[in-house]
Amino acid sequence: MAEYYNYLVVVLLMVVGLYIVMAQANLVKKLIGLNIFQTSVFIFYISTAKVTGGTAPIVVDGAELYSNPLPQVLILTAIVVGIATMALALALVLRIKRAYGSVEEDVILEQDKPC
Amino acid sequence: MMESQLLLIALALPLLAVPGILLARNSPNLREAISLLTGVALFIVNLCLYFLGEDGLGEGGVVLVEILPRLAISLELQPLGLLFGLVASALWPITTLYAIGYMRGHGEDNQTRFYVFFAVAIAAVMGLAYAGNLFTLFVFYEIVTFSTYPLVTHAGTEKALKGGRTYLSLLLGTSIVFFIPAMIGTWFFAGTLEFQPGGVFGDEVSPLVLSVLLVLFAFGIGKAALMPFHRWLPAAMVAPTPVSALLHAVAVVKAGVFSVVTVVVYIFGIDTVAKLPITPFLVYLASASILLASLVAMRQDNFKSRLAYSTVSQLGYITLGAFLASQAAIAGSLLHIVMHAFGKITLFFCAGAIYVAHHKSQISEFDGMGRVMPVTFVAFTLGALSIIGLPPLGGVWSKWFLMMGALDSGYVVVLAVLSISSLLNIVYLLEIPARAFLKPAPEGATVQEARTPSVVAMAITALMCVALFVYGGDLYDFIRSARLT
Amino acid sequence: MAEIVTVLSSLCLILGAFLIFSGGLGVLRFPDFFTRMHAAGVTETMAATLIVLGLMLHSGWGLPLFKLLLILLFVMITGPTASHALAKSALHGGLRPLGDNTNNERH
Amino acid sequence: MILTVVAIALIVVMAMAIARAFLGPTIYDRILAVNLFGTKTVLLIAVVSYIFGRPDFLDIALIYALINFISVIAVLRFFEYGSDKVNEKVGEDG
Amino acid sequence: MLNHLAVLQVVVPLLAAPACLILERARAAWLFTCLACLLSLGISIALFTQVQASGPISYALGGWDAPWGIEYRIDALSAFVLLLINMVAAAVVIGANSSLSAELPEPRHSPFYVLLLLCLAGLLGIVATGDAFNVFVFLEISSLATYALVALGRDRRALFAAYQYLIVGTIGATFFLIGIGFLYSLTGTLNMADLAQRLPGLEEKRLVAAAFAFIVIGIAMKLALFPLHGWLPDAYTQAPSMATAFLAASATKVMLYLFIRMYFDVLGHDAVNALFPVGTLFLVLGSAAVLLASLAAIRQGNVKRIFALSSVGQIGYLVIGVGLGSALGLQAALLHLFNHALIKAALFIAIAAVVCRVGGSRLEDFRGLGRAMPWTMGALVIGALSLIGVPLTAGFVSKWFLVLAAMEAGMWPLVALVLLGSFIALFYVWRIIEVAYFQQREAEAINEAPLMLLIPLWAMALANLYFGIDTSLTVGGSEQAVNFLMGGQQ
Amino acid sequence: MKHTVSVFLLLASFWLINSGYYKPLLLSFGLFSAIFVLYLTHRMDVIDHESHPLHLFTLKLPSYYVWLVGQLIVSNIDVVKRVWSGRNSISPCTAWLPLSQTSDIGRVIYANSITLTPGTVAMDLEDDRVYVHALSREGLEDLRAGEMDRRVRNLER
Ligand code: NA
Ligand code: NA
Repeated sequence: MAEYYNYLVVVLLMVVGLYIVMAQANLVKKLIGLNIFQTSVFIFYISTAKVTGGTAPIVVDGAELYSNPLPQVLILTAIVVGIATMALALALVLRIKRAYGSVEEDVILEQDKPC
Repeated sequence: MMESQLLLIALALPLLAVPGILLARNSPNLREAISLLTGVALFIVNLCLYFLGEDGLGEGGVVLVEILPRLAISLELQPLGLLFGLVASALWPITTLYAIGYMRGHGEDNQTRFYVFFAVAIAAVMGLAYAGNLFTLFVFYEIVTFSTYPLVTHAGTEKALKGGRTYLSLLLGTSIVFFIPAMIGTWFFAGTLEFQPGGVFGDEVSPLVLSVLLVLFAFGIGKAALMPFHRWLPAAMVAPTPVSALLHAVAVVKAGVFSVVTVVVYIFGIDTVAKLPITPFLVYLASASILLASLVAMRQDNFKSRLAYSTVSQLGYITLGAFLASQAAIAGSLLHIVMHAFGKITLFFCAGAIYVAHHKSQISEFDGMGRVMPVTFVAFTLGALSIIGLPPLGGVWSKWFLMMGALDSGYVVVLAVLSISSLLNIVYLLEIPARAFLKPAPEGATVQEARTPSVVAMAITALMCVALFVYGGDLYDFIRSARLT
Repeated sequence: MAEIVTVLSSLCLILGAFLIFSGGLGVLRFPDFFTRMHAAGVTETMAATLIVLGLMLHSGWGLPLFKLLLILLFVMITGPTASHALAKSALHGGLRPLGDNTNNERH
Repeated sequence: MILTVVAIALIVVMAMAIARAFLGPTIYDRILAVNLFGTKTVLLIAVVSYIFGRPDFLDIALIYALINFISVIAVLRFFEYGSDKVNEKVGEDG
Repeated sequence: MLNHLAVLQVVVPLLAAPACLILERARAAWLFTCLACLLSLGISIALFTQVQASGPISYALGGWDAPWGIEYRIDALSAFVLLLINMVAAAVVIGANSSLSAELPEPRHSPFYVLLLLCLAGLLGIVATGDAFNVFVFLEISSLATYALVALGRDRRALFAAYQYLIVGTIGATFFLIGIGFLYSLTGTLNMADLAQRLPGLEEKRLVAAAFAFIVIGIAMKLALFPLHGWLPDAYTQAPSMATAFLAASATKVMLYLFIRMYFDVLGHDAVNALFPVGTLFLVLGSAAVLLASLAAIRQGNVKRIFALSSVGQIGYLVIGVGLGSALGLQAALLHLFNHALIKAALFIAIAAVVCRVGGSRLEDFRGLGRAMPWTMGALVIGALSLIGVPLTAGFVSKWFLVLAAMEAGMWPLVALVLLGSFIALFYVWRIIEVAYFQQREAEAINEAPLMLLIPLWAMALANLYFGIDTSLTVGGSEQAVNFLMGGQQ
Repeated sequence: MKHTVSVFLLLASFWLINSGYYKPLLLSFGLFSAIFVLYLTHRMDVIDHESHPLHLFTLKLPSYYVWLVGQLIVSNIDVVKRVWSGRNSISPCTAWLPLSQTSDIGRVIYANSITLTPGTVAMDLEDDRVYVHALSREGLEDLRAGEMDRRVRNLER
């Protein structure tokens, strides 16, 4: 069971993240949940990339065995994508706050209810 | 190769009239002249097809466009199509003539739109009549629906709109939900949609599948107004009379029943239908349609809605003939297409004339009108007798052969149905001339017929009913000569 | 000579670990925010220095030595600044330190 | 071996910081805890890089120290002016 | 130059986007974007003919051969979709200037074009690339551009619509990432062609099933497949009209392409169905989409929302086609993918024209437009008829194949459902036509839409008719794609 | 000009320590970035005696640092003792202490030195006084004695 603990962490974070996205009415907290959810996927990729006995995949003389660099590189891109999404989302939240005066989903929906 | 040219001309002619009508929209006489001339020319083209086609029946197909491999829009000369084409092309000019009197008398606005869509509808009817395969028939069947919708909602009032909504939802609805699966089912089980006397299905296709497809076709061809999908016909009463004439006699319903007969003859094959387990139920359905519609017609006080339900009933005759699936029955139903066309159009012309001349639309108001509009009511009587099926009017032939067909196929009960419905016809049709001639005329009433073009049109069609009695035999021989099996 | 260095390094590290732990304990046990700050201060100053020193001795001459120095320098400069900012913000936020007998007239 | 002990000590203290973050009655206790957690992470990364024998990880430790310091200052600035005032500031030049 | 076409297809719009940023003036940005889109269209035509002539094109990005480097594979399926996307993009961009001048303030035109180009680059990238992770990256590029496009809408509700779309879209894309992560951990490769070869050999089945589940759900969210369609109506209603026209006609289509690529090509639909009756699931969800979305569309008061919900319904048809799992079913799906793009492009550009003149897309805004804007409404009617599936329109061809495929699978209730869908479509379409042609307009006189909008509008309307009559390109193209996809398996 | 040179040297050393690769290409990158940062800082007009108090780098500074480290050790031990001993080991108190530095940099060094040594924190700073919180009264009194204040003041001169 010991060597599966990383998957437990991944699943835990994934579920926590999704729960926050669904349960939270505050738009910023939803984004925090989304970020946690994304992080869980990153951890999955990187933890599966680990080669027992392999060191970090940066070439250093004196080291023979490295962990698999590919997933780690992929996740670099995924992190960049995640940040871009988060930046756009926060920009939207800022404009929503200015337009509706609140970042609570129910308050926003209330204001848009067709009269 | 003459046929293919003629077929193309038959299709193109009415379409060519459309720009003509549009250009002449602010000089009504020229505009109506174009319609009339094109109508007459079209009739001549159909006549040429009739004489020329004596031997060439079945060849000379012309492919307009190929949508998918083995699925094309193509025209072909078939005896059934020719018959329908002749009737439609004959009645178009007559109806136009009548429309001139009616439209001007009644002061209808945007008449150009009426003549334009009328021409498009006729073109679609030509395409349908001379369709080379089921797909082409379906395409023009849909175009008839779309081109007649603006006519039904001509008045543009909320009532017209509501009528149009029922009209479209039922016609388009039945075609989408029943006709398309039937057609695609045929393509799936038979591999082709080309018309073949004796049917396209191989022996391996199970009767159950064929029965289902036949039922789908029966309900899918909504224009045949088989109950319970007949509601669109009375709903279309909102349209002005020339449109009702077009609907009931010239194009729409005729397209419906013609398609039913064509499907029975060229898709299933008469013998196949005769043996199908479902056929008896369809026969009883048609019979029910005949009787129920007649009963409802009797209770209608509004003249046009009575005629509408009468049409539903008469269409029942034709579909009944098709489902009886015997040579005589089919011949009978084809004959009835012709008889009913001329008979019913006369009745509608009279209805329109009475409405335009005296703004009377309820039958109870017709007491003593016979003296006021003698020609109209004489014509009406002739038309009514033809529909009832009494000599010396043409209608007798089609009733007669339908009864013979019923006997051949062993449906004795159908005989009863036909005779009862004839009695019912007498009740709800002859009531009108009875009121007009026997009841005392309103005092101070002078003879005041509708406008001459309308009266002339009425007279022609009434006389045609009589002529059809005389030439009924030749027409029957022509139909029997066509290879139907 | 090499043994002395490793002994010294281990000593520094152990001492650093102990200081870190005591600082942490202080942050948990002390009664109010301001007192806890002092406990935290321990971990950021003495303890950090000892651990970094230990690591320096452990790693010996070379580039990492300077990197460790840089880290230590940065922590030592930003530590107090952060604490000052935190304390000031707490005051502005209306937090009253225990034993605040100066009727502190904030203008 | 010693390095592992130090690492464990660091982790324990970080756990204490998280405890304080949960307990800490006031916001400022929580910020103190987070800042404490951050500075200890810097040390942890430094120690771990030597456990794995990869001194080039020290760059990560330095960067983490930078980020941690700036985040604490940013959070304090937010509380310093109160949440609505910040938006007004943003509102003006937004 | 010619052999670099595959990567140029993506690079051209990708580079054009930042370049367009420099051009502040709306007109200059518009002309530049038109040029970029036409160039991109040219490339897709060249690619299509090249694939027709000499089979699939493989292009190793940066010279790194597959499976290590990123390989761009343009096969019959991709070429078909690339052509469609570029056609739609060209039509939308040509009409964009006049539509935007009525909807967006001048300074927002240039960003609109930048986002459109980025979205186009993303979508083309998804179709062109042969590398699973590269698909994820392009998926996010196109999605981010789409969220921003939706947020450009005038009404404040556009902001919230964009936000919700972002949340759902990001979760979808991340699910997709998890899915390909599982596949990578199993096979050690991310190249889709390579994956297709390695997966069948594995005895480990559960992880493949889990991977596919994540991929399907992820794409379903992006595809707005019922019940995960919540975000689409708001996003399409609030976005600028031309953005909706582009998205409705391309974004969901590319997502379906991805769906097909994964289900048929990479994982092999037999293999997946052996693990889990996925086909039935698609049929059920597709049917639910067709019925419920179309019914919901009838009650809407805003025409954009009507056709947005109609899109959700039509996506149901696409998924039904895929769910049948037969060659005919797949071909029906591909055909409808193409035809539905044309339908929705025509409809939404028509709405853009109406919004351009009347200022709103509520049902009341359409009153009397039959007479006031005859050309716009004419095109809308053609699009509507094609949506219902009237013969001689592109929609009919898709219905023909879909019903035939359902019959071939012996699923008669499905046949009824497919046709019931278009019957329901008849109702919500006719509501609009009745308002436009039978109700009078009391408000001020409206003149016809500007010419630059009518040209692309009628190009799409006529395309609906052309591909309803001459089906050689669509049926031929889809047949080739199906043989490629199905051929590989049997 | 002095300050610019000191900034450049600081940046260069920072680059060299962190880089570890001394190939010509990389070194040129380093040079370029240092120059670019110099340009930026000049534009921001922050290079002056305040950001780079070179005038302090006299002999007195090391001796102050040595003393400060001593203080650091003492105060650390004091706080640790209080942490481990019983309940009432601490007597938190606050006070405004006078400060005698003349220049801002002097005041900052003094305040930072107070905060650096655990047990005392400079919570607020004004021209002539600093508000200090101390863990214990003794700590406060030690500070009040002014030893640190005196040492920082003569650093300034
Ligand atoms: Na102190
Ligand atoms: Na301190």
